[in-house]
Amino acid sequence: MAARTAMGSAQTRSDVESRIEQRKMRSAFAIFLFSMSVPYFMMINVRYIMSGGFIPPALDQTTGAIQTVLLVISLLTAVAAVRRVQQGDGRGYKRMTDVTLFLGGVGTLMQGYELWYHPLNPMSHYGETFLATVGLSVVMGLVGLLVLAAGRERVKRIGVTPERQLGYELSSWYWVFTVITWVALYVELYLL
Amino acid sequence: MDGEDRSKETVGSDAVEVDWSRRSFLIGTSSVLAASAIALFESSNIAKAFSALNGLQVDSGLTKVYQQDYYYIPNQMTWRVGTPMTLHIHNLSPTHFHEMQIGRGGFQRDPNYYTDLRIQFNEDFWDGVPVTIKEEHAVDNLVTNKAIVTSIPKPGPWLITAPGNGNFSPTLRPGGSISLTFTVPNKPGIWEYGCFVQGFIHYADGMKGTINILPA
Amino acid sequence: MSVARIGDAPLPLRKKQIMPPVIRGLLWAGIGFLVVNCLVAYLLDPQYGDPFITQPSVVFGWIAATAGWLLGIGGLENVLLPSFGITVTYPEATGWRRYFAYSTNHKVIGIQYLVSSTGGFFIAGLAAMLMRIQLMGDHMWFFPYAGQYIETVGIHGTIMMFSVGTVALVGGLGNYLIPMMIGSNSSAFPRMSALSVWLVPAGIMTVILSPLLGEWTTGWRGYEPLAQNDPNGILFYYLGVLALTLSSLMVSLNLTTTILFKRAKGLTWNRLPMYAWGILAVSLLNIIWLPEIEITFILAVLDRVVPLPFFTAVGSPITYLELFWLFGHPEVYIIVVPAFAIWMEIMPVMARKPLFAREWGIIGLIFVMMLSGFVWAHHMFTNMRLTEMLPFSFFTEMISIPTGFAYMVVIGTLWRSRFRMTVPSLFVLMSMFNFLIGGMTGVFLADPVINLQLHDTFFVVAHFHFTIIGGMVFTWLAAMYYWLPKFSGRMYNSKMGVLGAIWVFIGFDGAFSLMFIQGLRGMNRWVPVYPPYLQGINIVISIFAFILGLGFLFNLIHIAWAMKSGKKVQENPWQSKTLEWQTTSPPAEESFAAAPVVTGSFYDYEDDDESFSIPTTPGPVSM
Amino acid sequence: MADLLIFGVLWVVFSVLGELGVSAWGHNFYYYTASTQALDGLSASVFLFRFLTPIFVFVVLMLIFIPLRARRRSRDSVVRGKGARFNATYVTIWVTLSLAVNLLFFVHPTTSAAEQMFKEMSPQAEQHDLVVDVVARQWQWFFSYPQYGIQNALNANGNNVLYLPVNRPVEFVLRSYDPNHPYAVGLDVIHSFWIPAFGEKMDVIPGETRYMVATPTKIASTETNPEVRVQCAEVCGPGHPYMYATVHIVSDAAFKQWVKQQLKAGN
Repeated sequence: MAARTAMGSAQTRSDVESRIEQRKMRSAFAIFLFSMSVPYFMMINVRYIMSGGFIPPALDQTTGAIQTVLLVISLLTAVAAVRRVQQGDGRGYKRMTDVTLFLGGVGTLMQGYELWYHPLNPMSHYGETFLATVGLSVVMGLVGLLVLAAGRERVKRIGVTPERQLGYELSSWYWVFTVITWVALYVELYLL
Repeated sequence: MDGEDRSKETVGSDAVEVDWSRRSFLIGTSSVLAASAIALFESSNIAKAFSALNGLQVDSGLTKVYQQDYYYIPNQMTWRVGTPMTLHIHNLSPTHFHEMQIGRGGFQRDPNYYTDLRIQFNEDFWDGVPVTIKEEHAVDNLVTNKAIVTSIPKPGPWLITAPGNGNFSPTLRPGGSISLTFTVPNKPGIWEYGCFVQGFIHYADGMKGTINILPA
Repeated sequence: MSVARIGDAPLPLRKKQIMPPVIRGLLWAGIGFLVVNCLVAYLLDPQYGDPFITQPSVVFGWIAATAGWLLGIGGLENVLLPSFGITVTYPEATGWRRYFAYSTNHKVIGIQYLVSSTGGFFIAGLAAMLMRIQLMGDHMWFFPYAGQYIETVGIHGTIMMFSVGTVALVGGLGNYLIPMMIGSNSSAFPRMSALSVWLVPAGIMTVILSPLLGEWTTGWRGYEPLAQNDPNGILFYYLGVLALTLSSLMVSLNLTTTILFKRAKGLTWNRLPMYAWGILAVSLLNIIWLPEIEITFILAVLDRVVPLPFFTAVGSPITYLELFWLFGHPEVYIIVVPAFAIWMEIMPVMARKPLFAREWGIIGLIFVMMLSGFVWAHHMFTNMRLTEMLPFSFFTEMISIPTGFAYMVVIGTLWRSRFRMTVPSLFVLMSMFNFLIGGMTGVFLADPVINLQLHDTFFVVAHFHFTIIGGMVFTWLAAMYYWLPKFSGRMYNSKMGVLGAIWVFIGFDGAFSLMFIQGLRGMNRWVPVYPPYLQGINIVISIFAFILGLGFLFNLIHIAWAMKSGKKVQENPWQSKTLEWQTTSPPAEESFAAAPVVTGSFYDYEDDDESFSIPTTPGPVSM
Repeated sequence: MADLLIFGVLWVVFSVLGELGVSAWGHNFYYYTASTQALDGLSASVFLFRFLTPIFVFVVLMLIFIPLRARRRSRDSVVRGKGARFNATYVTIWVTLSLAVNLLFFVHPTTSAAEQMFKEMSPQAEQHDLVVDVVARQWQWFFSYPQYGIQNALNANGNNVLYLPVNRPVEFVLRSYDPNHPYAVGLDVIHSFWIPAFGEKMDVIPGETRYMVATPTKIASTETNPEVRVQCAEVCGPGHPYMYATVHIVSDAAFKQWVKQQLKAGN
């Protein structure tokens, strides 16, 4: 990324070149996400090793469902924010990201609530995997929120240019990744 | 994944000559390295120097001894003959049992094939000493040996008064504690205390301390 | 940095005195630790008896300290604030200072990694020397307590594995060389690696200071459920290794992207240098397995801090072993795969011959990488079900086939060549010899029935030291001598280099080949006391080990001396064709003034005579 | 061609020397064997040694011979090497041979010896075995003989001791818990039950029961040969080095005598 600025601004280069550059960055981001998905695979495995398919009746299904719905809506707004930024609409991006931040923040708070006031015995095999898995999701969610907040602040301060567009896009995509992994974890922890 | 590198762009118009002093760098880094080396290898000597600075502090009344894996806090104490004491022993280890024997006069040894393990002290400090158990929590067992023990809490099967079970030793489960009230008997001199549980390994791994008992 | 705008009168420079970044990082780390530790220990989670440090407080304190360290070293102005769109001018250091600060230059980062690794190597080596002193007696005599000895073993192994083995050839040489080898002036994410490099000293310091929290006795593996039983020092093991693996993970993300997307024009997959192939294979291993072990370690920390019963005696202790070795065996290939690649990089240059059967060498690297995920359970033959043994035994034996391809390629390259016996080539030959012994003894260990006797004895210790020191450290030395003119524009002293090589070889082979015998005679691992009949052989091993330690020190001093005041040499003293040699030595700030274009293979030496031609169109550099 | 010939001769000579060395020293690989299982492992090792010797000699000789033969002398005018960049015969032979050798190893010592071991551990084979319950705790071994009613075998000094009759298969039942504090599961860690002279070891896992079968073949004891000892092989805390017990392999009659003496002592 720094190399790009070193080579000069976007105006002096052809569109093709910048598109190739963007494709490179997207592929690198995909590798990053691939690496980041390993912990989730592991936690899903660990749950089946530890407690099989058991789901305790004490589990708070309602809170889980509500936070999942909130997060899925925030995923949609994050995708909408990407649309906006691709059209060069910085204000739209900021608005959409605000919604994402709010919904994502509430969803993550609810996860944190579940973590703190869990109805499960942490010494039980399901309880331990539940806590660790939700904890992983909360930490990743907090990172995602931080990245989103950074993108929002940045767009407020500097605005969107074709040069900077990718950073905004990727921060939103990272949130999309966080939500998708949570949905997978939700299905695995609450339903299967 | 944020994309941009702006700090460089603005530097050009706002040129600053960086200057961080070589001396502060060298002093800072080398003192950190020295501090870590000292922390690793000399911490016990420094602790000794500090306790020497404090001078001789004679314990009396409530004295707390914490047990950890595998050491005591404190690992040295000073008592005076005739002082009334309440020794509160607390096992802070989350996993391990610990005991506290006090004695001197060398060790009974384990005559095994190739190691030299110490089983317990030859001379038991508590021989003939009247001791009152004021409170107990999660005590695994208390071997009374030749001490004269009265217990305020209801004694359970953990109180082992039968002879032949070794020296006086309260063994605490993880998180357990016990308070022993007694008057320091007329046995002045240097005494040692130690933990000999789990095949005597705790003592072999440094779980020990000394008591200097001053004459009255 | 002094900048003058062209056409203007030079601006008066504002002088600004700032705190050295390293000092500021340390300060912020200390403040972060104190504040957060006290906050947790006294306010959020007070515990009986008011201990200053509790398990939760030290974990959160460590996180704050690491964050403070990274921000203080320059992360605040260069990464955190810019990502929020706040522009701050934080001047970039120049000269020697930039090695002690945040720098986005991949060559500076490479050197920073190498120095950290070397520091870790000698710290862990000192630990090994202390162990060998203790082992000269059959009872406790040097260390006061057995636990301290076992902890020293753990610190030695941990630092060697995670700050030297996985770092030196990947983070160090990889960061320095890979962008140059593929004709690029920078790596893909220079700011990420500018920060990741500072996680290495943080991780090393964490592991070294772990005794302050209490001795831990699990060896380099953090074995459960023993780790749950040990005093608190194990927390710093987990956290320190977390920092070190995180650093390696970032290096791998960076180098993979660099190799995939920043290659020069004309540098097709068919022409990609072997070392880049090696780094690619290693990076894929890192990208898959490092997150895996990091999560395992986080679960282990949660086991102690929350506590959860994942891996305790009432949980599932075997699951930890499975998860650890699932990473643990790829880890040893993370260490040696770049070494194989360096053999294949150095040998054709020294042999003046095309690399023999290049495709097979690449196939070997790739298959080693893939098979390494199927062999982990051979570390667990003593605790697994009988029926599960044979598949793992099968894959373990099969992995020697792709490993052998590296030998096939090098031997084929050497055959009927014009071989230059230089210090790097000597080290490579020694490395191949030692790794061969490591591999052959591995055949015995792959056999379950023999493994049940040899497992957890010094036979295993000797075996993996032959693969890791033999495979990786000897190759690291070869690489340091080979690329020394690149780093510094100077040459080592041949006689001293040969002396260093032979010195290390004698010390190493003497010490570790005797360990095979010792293990067969019943010396088990992690013991400071042992039956008296083993004392004689232990004393001999210790003497060889001291020779080895001094030998490494000798090589370090020689390399440092040669870098500073060795004889000056021309830019490409080996007449190598790979791209990193087509620049000035030492390279300029921007390695290539114009982007190079590759027009031929790097390993074609057969058509040349004395006048040697460069297969690239290097642009303005050579004009 | 001359190179190839010289190399071939050297290879044969050194391989033969190596094989002679294996014949002379190979039976000593385990140093001391006191069980059939150790002998099985030893014969597997010797087989591997026999096959690995020529391979080892081949590669080492290559690493020494080629650099010496191909070394560039200062008077050389030609700096380039002459060899090919690919030689199908060489690569084919190398790949085929390494595949063949590894498959052979997998079939012969690995699978065959493992099958043998599985057979010894099968329930049918164990019917007449002596059963020894082994309990590992931090940092001590306890042995009990349920068939004879011995709760905790001790010697005169009060140390745990293992007595075994010679030539009778023994089934060790391995568990890890603290018999003095059976309610304190937090103390359980992994140990590894190893008698070096028996040529095998088995981990002792908390919460699980593992088995190990051995048939002692020699009358020996820790005093006569220290390789006949129970040793913990998996690190288990600061007491790990001290976690061992003495072993006595005795005649049947002496074993019966010992059982009587233990029962009399109330162990």
